[in-house]
Formats: sequence, C-alpha cells, structure tokens
Amino acid sequence: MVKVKLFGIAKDIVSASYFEAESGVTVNHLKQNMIAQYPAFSNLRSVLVAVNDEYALDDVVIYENDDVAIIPPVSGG
Amino acid sequence: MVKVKLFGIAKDIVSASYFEAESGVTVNHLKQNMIAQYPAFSNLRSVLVAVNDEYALDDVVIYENDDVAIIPPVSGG
Amino acid sequence: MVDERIKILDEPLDSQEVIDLVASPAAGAIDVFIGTVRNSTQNKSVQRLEFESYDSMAIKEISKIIEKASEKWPVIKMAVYHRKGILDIGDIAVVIAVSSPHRKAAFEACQFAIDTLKETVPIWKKEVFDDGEVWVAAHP
Amino acid sequence: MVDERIKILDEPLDSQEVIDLVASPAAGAIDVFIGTVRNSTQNKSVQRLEFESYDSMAIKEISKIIEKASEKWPVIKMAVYHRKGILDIGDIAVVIAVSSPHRKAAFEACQFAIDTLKETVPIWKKEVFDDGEVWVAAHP
Repeated sequence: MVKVKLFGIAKDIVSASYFEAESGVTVNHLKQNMIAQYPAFSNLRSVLVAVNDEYALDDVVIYENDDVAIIPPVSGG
Repeated sequence: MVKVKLFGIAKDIVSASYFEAESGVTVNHLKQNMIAQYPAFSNLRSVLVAVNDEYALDDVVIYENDDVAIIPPVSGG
Repeated sequence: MVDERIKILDEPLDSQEVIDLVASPAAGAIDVFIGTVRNSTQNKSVQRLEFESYDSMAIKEISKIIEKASEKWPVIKMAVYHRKGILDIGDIAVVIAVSSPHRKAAFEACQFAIDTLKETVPIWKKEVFDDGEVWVAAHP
Repeated sequence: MVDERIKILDEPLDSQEVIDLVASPAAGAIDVFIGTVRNSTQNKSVQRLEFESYDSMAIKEISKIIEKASEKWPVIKMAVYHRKGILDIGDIAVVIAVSSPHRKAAFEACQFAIDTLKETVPIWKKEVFDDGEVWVAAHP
C-alpha cells in the first residue's frame, strides 16, 4: 500500500491526514479512486498529485516507497 | 538682493553655497545671468530654479524675501 | 547558481532578517514583498488565518521559483520565508527579498516570485470568520 | 489624505523602522524598496557616495509623490526615508515602504515612487572613484 498524504481541504474531505492507495496504480487512477470514494473532490478547482515532492503527470505509477501527496488548490502567500 | 542657494554641481561651479541676484528679476533672467557669469552651467543637462520650495516657471519674478535655489539635474535614490 | 535562502516557519517572521540575507556590495537595489494578514476579505471580517504547508515540496518549489527568476533577471541574492500555523490580523505570512544591481529587475523578480508562489507552492490558507471558515481558492 | 512619513537623515537608515510605519490591519501587502550603494558603476569601482539634499523642498516633493501615488493606487500608508552625507558601499540611500490591501498596487505605487523620486526630488549624488568624482546625471 502507498500512504498518500493529505493537505488543506483534502484532509478535511477525507477526515484524515493519510489515505491508503494501492501500489502500482497510476496517478490518474489514484485521483479517480479518490473522487469515487469522496465525491467532494470533484467540486474542487483542481486536484493534483505530487510524487517525491514533484507535481506528477497522470500516467506516473506510484509505488510503496514513493512519497505521494494530494495537492488541492494552493493558496499560500 | 536675493540670496540664491546652490546645490550639487551648481555649488562646485560657483565655488560657493550662495549666489547674489538682483531682486525683481525673472527666473529666466536669473538663469541667463548665471550662465553668462559661469559658462559651465550651459554644459548641464538642465538648470531649474526653485522659488519657495517649488519648481518655478521662467516668468516668475523673484524678490528679496523669496527662498530661491538653483536646481541642477537631481540624482537622489 | 543564485544565492538563495528559504525557510518555512511556524513562528513570527522577521522581515529584517530576510532583508539582511540579500544584502550585497554589488546590489544597488533590494525589493522586499511582505504579505500580511488583512482584517477583511470580500467585505467579510476575518478573525485569523491558518496556514498548512507541505514543507519538503514547498521548499523545492520555492527554489524553482528563485532559479527561474534568476534566469530571467540579474538577481544577486533572493530569500523567501513563509509562515505556517495560526496567524492573527497584521501578522506576516510571507517575506520575499531580492537584490539586484538595478531596481527594475529587483521589482520584477520579486513580483514574479510572489505571483508564482501563489500558483505553485504547496501551502494552503484557511480563512476563519465569525460564522465559519473556508480554504482559500479551493473551489471554483 | 494618505498616512505619510518622510525623513531625510544624515545617519544610517533603519529599513525595519520604515516598514513598521506602514503596517496596518487593512493591509494585505507591503512593498519595500531599498536603494543601496553599489561597489561599481559602469565598470568603474566606487569608493563612496556623497548625497546632498535641499531638505525643505525635497520633503515637499516626496510628499507630492505620495499624494500622486495614493490618487493612482489604493495606498494605505507610505513612508520614504532618504539618507544624505557620506555613504559607504552597502549603505542604504533610500527606503520606500507602501502598504495596500493587495499586492499589485503596493508594487506599482512603490516603483512609481522611486522612479519619480529620481526625477523630481532635489537630492544630488556624487560618485567618488579612485581617480576622481562626478555628480551623477549632471551632464548629458
């Protein structure tokens, strides 16, 4: 399993700091799965995924040792 | 007489902090007079005159109680 | 590579400290942007802000911004400090300082940095009002 | 009228002091410009600068700049400190701080202020080199 970090509104939607995803799936699959399980994600302006501290494209595959995070719309500054 | 303050390069050209001008002359007359007496003024990028802390037009007349200054090209900041 | 300093802190930011980091004998200009917590947004009174940060990635993304800025402008040094945690009205959320030989580049690089930071850096701000709270920019 | 603070000093400028003057609970953004003495100009090594100021008029002209800036942008507070006398490399010649609800106005008003200051405010700068000195911008 891959432990997916959650931040900001993503943490509120899931009501947790982490989400468990299958190893070997694509970033796109992860996002679709999250939206299916938590429909509130589909209301966000955007949902991106970071793998090892970099924004990841949809076809990137995530594995157990990757550092994966859901990045809801950012609002720093 | 009007005591005309000199700053920056104007002070260097005249080798003094003040210049004595006649009362009742125009700003233009003052400038022409300064250039005639100190030709180095004609080499400057600009020569402006301030009367009572405001940039003055050529036809303004200066009197003894006015606060008059020669303003060579500024370079603050 | 440009001389850069980046920090994400959960204690009050010291703007002078950030400015001092970019001083240089080759600099004729330093531009500093300080983002502070406003008492209102869209005519609603704000109680406080709460910032959350994905620190490791945020630092990398800020570093990319500095790198990009120094490709576009002759940046001498650049420093970015961002606050996280609970901020009250008037508190400093971010300080960006840029030194450059001339002023135009300092202004442009600094504005580029804060504009890009707000688009790419994984930090999130929650506005807390009297009657509720909202994650800024989360929804369309 | 906008809250303004102007000083022309012959002692070192404290940028934090100028920043503190423009803090406001209504401000979301503060932009600060700091002009510092560079060690070279046009590839010539600079020893020091000497600033001369026509104080009374300089303060009035700076006040006009602040007034004009606050007509063009939603400025909350603005402060301008200018140094005079002898300055060494790295010393601060000018600090301009502007607070505004949003960042774009703060950047634009600050840049307008330093650009206009260099055109209209009766302050003069002499660059001292190893082999001579020159009043900046005096000649075409």
